[in-house]
Amino acid sequence: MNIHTYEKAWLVAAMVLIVGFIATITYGAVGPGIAMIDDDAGSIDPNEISDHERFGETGVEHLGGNEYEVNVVAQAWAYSPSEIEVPAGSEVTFYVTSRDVTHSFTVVGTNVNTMVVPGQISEMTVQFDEPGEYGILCNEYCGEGHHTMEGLLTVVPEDEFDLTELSTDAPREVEVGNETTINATVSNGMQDGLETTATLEIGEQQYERDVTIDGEGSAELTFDVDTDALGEGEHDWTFTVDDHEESGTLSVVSETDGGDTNE
Amino acid sequence: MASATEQRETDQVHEIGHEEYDPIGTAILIGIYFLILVLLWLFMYFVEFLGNGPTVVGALLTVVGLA
Amino acid sequence: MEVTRMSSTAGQTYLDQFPAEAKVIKAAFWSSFMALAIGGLLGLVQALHRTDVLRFIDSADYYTVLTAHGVLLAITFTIFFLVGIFTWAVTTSLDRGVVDIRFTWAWYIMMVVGTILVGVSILGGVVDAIPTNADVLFTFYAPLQAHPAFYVGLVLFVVGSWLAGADWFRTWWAWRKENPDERIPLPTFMALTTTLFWYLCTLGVALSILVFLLPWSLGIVDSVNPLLTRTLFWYFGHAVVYFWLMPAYMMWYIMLPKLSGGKLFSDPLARVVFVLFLLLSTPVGIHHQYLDPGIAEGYKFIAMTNTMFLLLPSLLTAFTVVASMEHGARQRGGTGYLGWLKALPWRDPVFTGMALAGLMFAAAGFSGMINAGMNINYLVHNTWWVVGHFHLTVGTAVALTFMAAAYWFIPQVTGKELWSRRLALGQVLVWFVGMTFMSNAMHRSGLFGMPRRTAEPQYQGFDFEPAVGTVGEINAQVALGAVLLTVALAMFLLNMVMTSFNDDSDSLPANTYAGTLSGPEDSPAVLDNLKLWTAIAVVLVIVGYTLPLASIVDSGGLFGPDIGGFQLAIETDPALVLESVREVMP
Amino acid sequence: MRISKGALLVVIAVLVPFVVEFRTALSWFGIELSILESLVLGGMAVLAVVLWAVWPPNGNAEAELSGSS
Repeated sequence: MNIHTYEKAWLVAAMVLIVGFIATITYGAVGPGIAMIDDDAGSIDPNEISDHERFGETGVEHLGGNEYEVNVVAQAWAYSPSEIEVPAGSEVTFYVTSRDVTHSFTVVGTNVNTMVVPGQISEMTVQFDEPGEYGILCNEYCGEGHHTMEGLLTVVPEDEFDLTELSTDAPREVEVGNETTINATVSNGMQDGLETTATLEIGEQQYERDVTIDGEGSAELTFDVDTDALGEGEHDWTFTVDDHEESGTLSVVSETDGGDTNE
Repeated sequence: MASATEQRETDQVHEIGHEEYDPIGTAILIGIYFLILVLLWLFMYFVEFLGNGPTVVGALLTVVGLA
Repeated sequence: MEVTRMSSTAGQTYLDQFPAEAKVIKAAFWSSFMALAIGGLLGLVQALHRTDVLRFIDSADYYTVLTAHGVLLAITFTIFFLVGIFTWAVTTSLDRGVVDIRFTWAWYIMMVVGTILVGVSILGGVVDAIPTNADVLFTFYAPLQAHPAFYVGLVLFVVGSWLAGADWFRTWWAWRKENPDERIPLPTFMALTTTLFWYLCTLGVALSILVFLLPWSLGIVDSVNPLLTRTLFWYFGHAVVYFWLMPAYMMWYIMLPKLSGGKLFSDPLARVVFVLFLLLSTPVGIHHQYLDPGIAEGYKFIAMTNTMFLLLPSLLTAFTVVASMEHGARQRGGTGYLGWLKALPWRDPVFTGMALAGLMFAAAGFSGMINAGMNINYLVHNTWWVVGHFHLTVGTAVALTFMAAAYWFIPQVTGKELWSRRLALGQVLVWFVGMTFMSNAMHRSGLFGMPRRTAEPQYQGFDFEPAVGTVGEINAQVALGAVLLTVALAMFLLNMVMTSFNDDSDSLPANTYAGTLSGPEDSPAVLDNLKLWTAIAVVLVIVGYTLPLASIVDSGGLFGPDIGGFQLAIETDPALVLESVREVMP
Repeated sequence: MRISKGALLVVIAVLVPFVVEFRTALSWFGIELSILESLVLGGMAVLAVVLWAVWPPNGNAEAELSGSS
C-alpha cells in the first residue's frame, strides 16, 4: 500500500486527536467526578407508581447532614412536584420516573439533564453550592402539550431552608364566653431536631410557645383562646412558625345566635 | 455552455503524476483544521461544559467537588 | 484504473449507455426531490413557528409537521437519492446493466408504496378525514403510538431498500463471473460495503417494528418495553446517518477529483475508509442514549470509544478529498502553498456545491465530536445544538452534495442540458449562507439550554440566558436562515423542472468518474474480502450490544410491564391522558 | 480580476460564518457589538474582498491566472 508521508502524518495526528478526546472524557469522570445516568436505580412498573415506596409521595426528603433526595414523577405535561426547593451547599439525589411516555428532566443552564423513560428510574446526584433559580423543562417530545411541560428548581440560602409543615384545626364559630382552642401541628421533615418559636395571633391577643421537635417528628400545640376578651365579631388569626403561616377566621357570636360549634 | 467535465480537457495545463505530487496545500489546510479542532474542543469541554454550573456527580466521588 | 478504461463508451451519457436503468434512476431522483420539496417547506413552517416570527398553525399540529419533516427529509429524500446514485455507480463502474430491470422497478415501487403509507398516516394528524395518527416524530419512541399503517409503511420502505441492495449484489455477482480476477471497481466497492452495514443496522429497526411495535399497535400484544425498542431504534439510528452520508462520500471521492481537474489521491485509502464504516457504523448507537436510565455507564463508555474511532475514516477522507482537489488545481496551473485554491473551478455549481458541502461537513465534524463525548452530553443532549449539528450533516453535507450532484446527474439520465448553470451556482451559495445562519444560531442556543423538538420554547416560569446577545437575535437568525434555505430550495426545484422541459441535447459530457493517482493495484487484496469484513462487523455488533440488550430485557422484560400505547392530544381529558388509548384506535 | 467571479462569490459566502461568530468571539474580550455594527463590519469585509479581487494585481500575474477562472 502506497501512502503519502503527509497522509501518514495526518493519520497519526487523527489518532492523537481521538485518544485525546477519550482522555478528556475520562478525566471528566475521574477528576471532577462526573457520573453518567446508569442502571443503578432499577426498573419500575409505571402502573404502580402511586404505591411505590419512593414515588408514592413525591418531593424533597432529608437524608441527614447536607444530603437530600428529590423524588419526581413526570407525566404529560407536568412534573410532580412542579416546584422544588433545596438548600445551597447540599448534595441532592434526584430520582425521576415517568407515568406515561418518554420525557426528560432537564435543569436549564446546568449540566443536570436526564431522559425519563417509562419503566426505568433515573438517578442523579448533584451538588448545589450557590443559591439560584433554575427552570426545569422536558426536552423529549411527549405529545401535543409537550412545550407546556416545565417546573422550577430553587436553591435557597442554607439558613432559609427547612422542611417544616404546619397544619391547624380551629373552630369557625364560637359563642362568646365559651372556652375554645386552636390546635396546630408542626412537623419537621429534617433529620435534625428543630428548635423554634410558634406564635398564634388572634385579634389583639398573642400567644407564644417554644417548641422542640425531633428529626422526622412533629409537635401538637393547643392554644386556649379567651373569647370574652375578643368580644363579638370576626377575628382573623395567624399561626406562624419561622417563615410558615397558617391563617383563618374565628367568629365569636352572642349566646342566643347559635349553638356551640366547638368541635 | 460547456459542462465542467469538458472544461477539464481544455483547462489542464500539465499532467502531474503520483510520484511528483506533494499535497503541501492540503497538509497546511488540514493542519489548520487540526488546530481549530483542538482549541475548540478544549474551550467547549473546560469552559462551556465544566463551567456550566451544577453537574451530575457520582455519590462516591463527591468529596472532590467541582472546579 | 483510468477513466479511459471505459473507452468503449467514451462520449456517451448514462442515458445512451443504460437507457432502462436511467429511467429507474430518474424516477428515484424525482421521488427524492418531491420529498425534499415538501419536507423543506414544512421546515420553513417550523422555523417560523418556533421562533415566534409567524404562527399560522396550532402548536399542537407543529408535531405532525415535524414528524413529516423528519421522515420525508431524513428517510425519504436521502434514501431515494441514494438508491438512484448507487444504481448509477454499480452499473457505470461495472460497465454492465442490472441483471433484471423488472426487479429494479419492483424495489423502487415497493419503496414508493411504503412512503405513501407513511405519508398518509402522518397526514392523518392534521386532516380529519384520514382516521390515522402518527405524531411520533421520526424516532417513534414507544409508548407513543402510531397507526399500524405508519409502521407497515416503514417496513415496506426498508425492505425495498434491502431489495435494492440485493439488486446491486446480483449485478456484481454477474460481473464477477465474467471478470473473476479483477478488483472490485471503487464505486461498486463503496456501494456494496454501504449496503452490507445497512443490512446489519436495519435488522435492529426491523426487529423493533415487526416483533414489538407493529403487533402492539395492532393490539396483538398489550405492552412494550420502551427502553428496549428505543435501544433497537438507535442500533439502527446512528448507522442510518452513515447510510445517508456514504453517497455523499462517494461523490466526494469519485466526482470531486474529476471536477477539480485531477485524480483521486488514493484508491486504497478510500477502500480502507469504507471498510471502517462497515465495521464501526453500527456498534455506536448507544451514544444517542448517554442520558438514558437503565444502561450502565460502562456500555456507554464502550459506545463512545467506538464512536471516537469512527472519526478516523472521516478525518482520512478530509485529507484524501482535499489532496485530490489540490491535484486537480495544480494540473490546472494552480501554484503556491494555498494559491492553488484560486485555480479550482468555482464557477461550476457541481464542484462548488460539493466543495461547500464538504466545508460544512468539517464544521459538523466538530459538533459531532462534542456529541460523541460521553459526559459532555449533559450540556447538549436534546438541545437545539443537536439540530444544528444534523442540519450541517444531513442538511448540508448530504443535501447540498445531492443537489450539486443532481446538476450533473439529471442531464446524464435524461439527456437534457441543465437549464441554468448560473442559477445553480447561486443556489448552492444561498443554501450555504442560509445554513450558516440557521445552524450557527441553533448550536449557540443549544449551549444555553434551548430544547429541540418543541413548538414553543417560551416558558412561563423562567427565561433562557444566552451568553451573548438575546434570544430574539438567535431566533431572528434562525428565521433568516430558514427563509434563505427555502429560497435556495425553490431555485433548485425550478432548475430541475425547467431542465426536464429542455430539448434533448447531444453536447452533454460523457458518463465518467475520476481516475486515481494510486490505484487498486496498490491496495492489499484483503480489502476486497467483503465476507471477512462483514464477519468482523457482526462480531463487533455482538460485542457492543449483547450485554446492554440482555440487561435491558432482564430488568424491564421483553415486552415491558404492561405499557400500553399513548396518543397524547390536548383535547384529551386529563384523566384519560393517563390511560392507554388503544381502545379508540381504528 | 485576481480570482474568478465564481470564486469571489464563494469567498463572500464563506465570510458569513466568520462575521457572525466574530461578534461572539469579541464578547469574550468584553466587546459587545450590536447587530448593526456587525452588519457594518461584515459589509466592510465584503467590500475589502471585492476591492482586492477586482484590483489589478502587480506585474503580469493577471495574465498568468486568467485561464483559471
